[in-house]
Amino acid sequence: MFRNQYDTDVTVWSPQGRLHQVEYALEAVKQGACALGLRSKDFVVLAALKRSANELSSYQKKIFKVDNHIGIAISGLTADARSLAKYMRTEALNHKYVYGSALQASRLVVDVADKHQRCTQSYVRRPYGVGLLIASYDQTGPHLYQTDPSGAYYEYIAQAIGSRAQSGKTYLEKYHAEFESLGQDELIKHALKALSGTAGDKELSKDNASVAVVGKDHPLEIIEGEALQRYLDAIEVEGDTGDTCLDYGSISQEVVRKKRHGVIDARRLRPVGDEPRNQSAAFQFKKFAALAFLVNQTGSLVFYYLLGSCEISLAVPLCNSLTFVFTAITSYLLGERLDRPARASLGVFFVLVGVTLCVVSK
Amino acid sequence: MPRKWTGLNLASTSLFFVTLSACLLQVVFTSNMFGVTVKNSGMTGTGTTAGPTKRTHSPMVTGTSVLGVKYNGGVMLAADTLASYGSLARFKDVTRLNAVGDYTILGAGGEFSDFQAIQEILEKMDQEDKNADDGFSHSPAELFNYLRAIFYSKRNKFNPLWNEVLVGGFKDGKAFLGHLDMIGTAFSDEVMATGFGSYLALPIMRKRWHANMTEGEARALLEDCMRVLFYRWGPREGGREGGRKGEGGRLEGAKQPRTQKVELYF
Amino acid sequence: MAMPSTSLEHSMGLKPGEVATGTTIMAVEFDGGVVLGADSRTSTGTYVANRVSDKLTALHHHIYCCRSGSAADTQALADYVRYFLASHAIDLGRTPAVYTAAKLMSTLIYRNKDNLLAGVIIGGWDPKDGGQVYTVTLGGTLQRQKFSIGGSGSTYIYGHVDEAFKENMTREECQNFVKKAISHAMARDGSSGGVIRMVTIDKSGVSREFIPGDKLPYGP
Amino acid sequence: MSSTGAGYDVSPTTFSPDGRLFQVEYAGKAVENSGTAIGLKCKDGVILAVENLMLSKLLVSNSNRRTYNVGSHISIAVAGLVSDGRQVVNRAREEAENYKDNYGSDMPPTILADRLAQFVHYFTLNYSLRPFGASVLIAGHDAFTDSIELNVIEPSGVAYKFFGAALGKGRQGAKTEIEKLKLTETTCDDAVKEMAKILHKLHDESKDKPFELEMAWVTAANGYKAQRVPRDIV
Repeated sequence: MFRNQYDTDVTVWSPQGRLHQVEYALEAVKQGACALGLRSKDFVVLAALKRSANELSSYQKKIFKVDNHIGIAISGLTADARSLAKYMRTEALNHKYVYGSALQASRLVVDVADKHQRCTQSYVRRPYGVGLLIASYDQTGPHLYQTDPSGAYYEYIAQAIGSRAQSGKTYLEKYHAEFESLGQDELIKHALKALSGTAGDKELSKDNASVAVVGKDHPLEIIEGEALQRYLDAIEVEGDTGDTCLDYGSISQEVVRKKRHGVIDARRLRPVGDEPRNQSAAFQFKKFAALAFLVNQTGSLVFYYLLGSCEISLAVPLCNSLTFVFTAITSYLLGERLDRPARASLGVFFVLVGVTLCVVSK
Repeated sequence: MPRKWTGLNLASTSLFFVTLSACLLQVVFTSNMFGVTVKNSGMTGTGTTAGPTKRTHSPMVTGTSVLGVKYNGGVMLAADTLASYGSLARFKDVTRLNAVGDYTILGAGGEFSDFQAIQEILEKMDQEDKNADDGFSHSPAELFNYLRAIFYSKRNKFNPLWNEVLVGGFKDGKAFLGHLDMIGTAFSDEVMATGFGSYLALPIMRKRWHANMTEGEARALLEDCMRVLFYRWGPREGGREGGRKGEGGRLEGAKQPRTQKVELYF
Repeated sequence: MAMPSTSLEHSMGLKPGEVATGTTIMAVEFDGGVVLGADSRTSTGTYVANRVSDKLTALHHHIYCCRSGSAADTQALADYVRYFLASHAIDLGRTPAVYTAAKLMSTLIYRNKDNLLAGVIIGGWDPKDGGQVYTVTLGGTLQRQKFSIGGSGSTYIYGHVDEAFKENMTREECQNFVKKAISHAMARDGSSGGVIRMVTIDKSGVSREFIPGDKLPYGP
Repeated sequence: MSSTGAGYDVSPTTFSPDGRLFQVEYAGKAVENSGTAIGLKCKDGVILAVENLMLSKLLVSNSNRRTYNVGSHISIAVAGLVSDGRQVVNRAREEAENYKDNYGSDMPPTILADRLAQFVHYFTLNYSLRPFGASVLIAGHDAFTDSIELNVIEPSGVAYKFFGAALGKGRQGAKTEIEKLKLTETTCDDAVKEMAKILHKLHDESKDKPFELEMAWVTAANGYKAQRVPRDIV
């Protein structure tokens, strides 16, 4: 009936020194819809996926306001989260009365974590079945904390919890280095992109997604419904910028896309002196994009020409290897920077040598 | 906020304090054994029956003036070192200015034991900040507001902290100066004074204060005010040579708060 | 003790029959130790209830206190502090600091100030800070002093002690200073009198001295 | 008797026929599985060092702490479940505050260890509670006797005094290394380096997650104030 004899009570240690009931409570967190958060030097953003019990019901709330400077996103048992949110609100309000200022999230988080822990050490209670992501902007800057039913807490640059959180974490880990300097709109877009990976077969929509942002001179704002639509539109056209395009077709798409959203993505271009990167950057971008487009199309032309003029056993390997060369040049023109430019150049060189050898030998 | 585990009481002693308080409340003493009566005329309690619990009391050991001034880049406080027992100069070398944490100086007139209790409360708060070790400690304004809440709740229980307090501080480039009385009234201003100082020194301070005061000007102003208090306030602490000890507290820039005994000669 | 209440009692705010230690007490630090002294009069109104009372009470091996105010209150307080110190010494496995005794006393008085009439001077010796004198006043103010005087008689001798006190006296100088000051207070204060009791505490331990009423340095 | 308790091991209030309290022993297992924590009492102070495993590269560095200040002169390091350890630390802070309120001076670390041991022990006595899955190292200074102390409290509620102690996964290796040091002659400045070396040596790069070194000390040089060892030294 039970998995083992040590897993029915919170207060029972297993021979391995584990607390099964607490681990099961952690499992409840993983069952909840995904919630994630990330921060820059000025802002913290929370995003969560909302579920509805059935088509006729509303979506379950996932983000709660605690105070003007603190918000939480939850995963797990919503009822548990609500009672914790109430506790946190009371603490924040009480602090405001006593000290006349906003409560430091670092102190609140420890209290909440201790509250979690105490439930794991008494027979009469059960652990909270909820994990919290706590976002705050207070006197020590932006913070993102995570608590879990065991009473542990951590401070993160970015983190995702809940079902399919791994997908969100992977995305956040990939981009976390660039979060530091981002503004709120960029952060929100990153949040939504990370969240879309956790939605599974569902599409992210203004109804099932929820976002909150708090930051410098920016009280907590929960963005839902219509207000969220423009961010969803923006990420739809952007797609996941994380994938590198390897075939000519997708490079063309990339070029078109970058043309459309030139201004937004100008940041990723090569720096153009010290000039402000608005109009001139857009102009520069157009120039490079046109060139890239041209180079790209040249590749296609070479492909067609070779197919027509050579044996297929020569044409295909040549084209395939040249793909990498054209891709490298095009992406360079588009402003993408490689981690190891020397290696890429060396690779391009070898490909060219190989191609030359092939051509010469035939 | 802190919660106790069931079945465990904290240090056994606290239990005894409570027990003792309970025992003592059974009997109401109203007698004064001292030949010299130094209590305020407000309470000449002669009640011989145990009526309702009396919570109000009169101050016994008291200090009076504390002066405070904001200047460009800091706050300066001054107080004498006397704690009186009625009109008796009972303790002549006490410290009525106290640094709390890294940003704040507290100065108080009124009942000295209550001042000592306040110091303990604030030290605890500062220790909690230090324990947390999260890069945050309370600002002078927060500390002031905290004291205000304590004063106000005590007075609502008719058991006030019998003090008039100045809180001076400097944090994140901002100077703070606040005044608090025993019924929980809280004010903030550029120059402030407690006790006799609010009659004698405040008008002088208001007249001479300006927005860009240097540290030297602030110090000169406080010294002049202390001089007036020395001449015109009766139970002042006076040395034989006409010199007197005072105390100055200063906060500037990001430096640590400092209080020091200073010798002033008039 | 059931005496008819007199107008004097009422004027002092005493309850009928209340026993008070209208008193002269003092404690003085000297080089390496501390001397405590007290008169021996306990009054009920104008009647001397006890003419040889002992107002110097041990709180621990090396810590004593001088009591003034209500005899009942100060005895109870001393009992509590002695009990706390004894249990604390067991916890510590060593002798407690003099300051600890003073702090316990001041906390008790401060927290119960509405119901107590007690002014206490605590004197003692500990290996860390040597001889120390702490004053705990009526409201519970705690203050360390080089010397302290208290009780109704003390007001008559402030001038004398301010003049005569020297820092770092020898043991004998200090004892003579205490004897002389208290005998002067006893001579002028109607609520002080009888004999002088004195306790000297230093590294070597505690010694008591008794000065009979006819052997005072300044006689009645 | 087998190493598992055959029914005698599901409650802290049940003795096994051969007089063991299995639940307490199991709680000890949680400590044994945690990151290594070591404490050394040197000539001029006490140092605590812990190995903090970084579970994710998204964690803010140095945010995930296992050493705590308790009052101005005591530092506590936790081995085992950090959230359990935090309860002990909270209690320690309450005790220290209370002691100062009552007796007017800083709490001697030995007394604190005693009180905490009582507290931890209480959780092994009651059916409705469970023993702590954490041990704590207490480093502190007693101003009255001018002595430094290193105490360890185990989930059973026993307190020991140590010259050098090691808890957690790497305790065996650490103990061997610590025994090589001449503690009564070593200064804190040197010991800090030794401890860092020990923890790095014990850490298995290939098997374990990356870790951060966290240290706290109570030394003569800083006036016996409990402090985190500055990052540049660590």
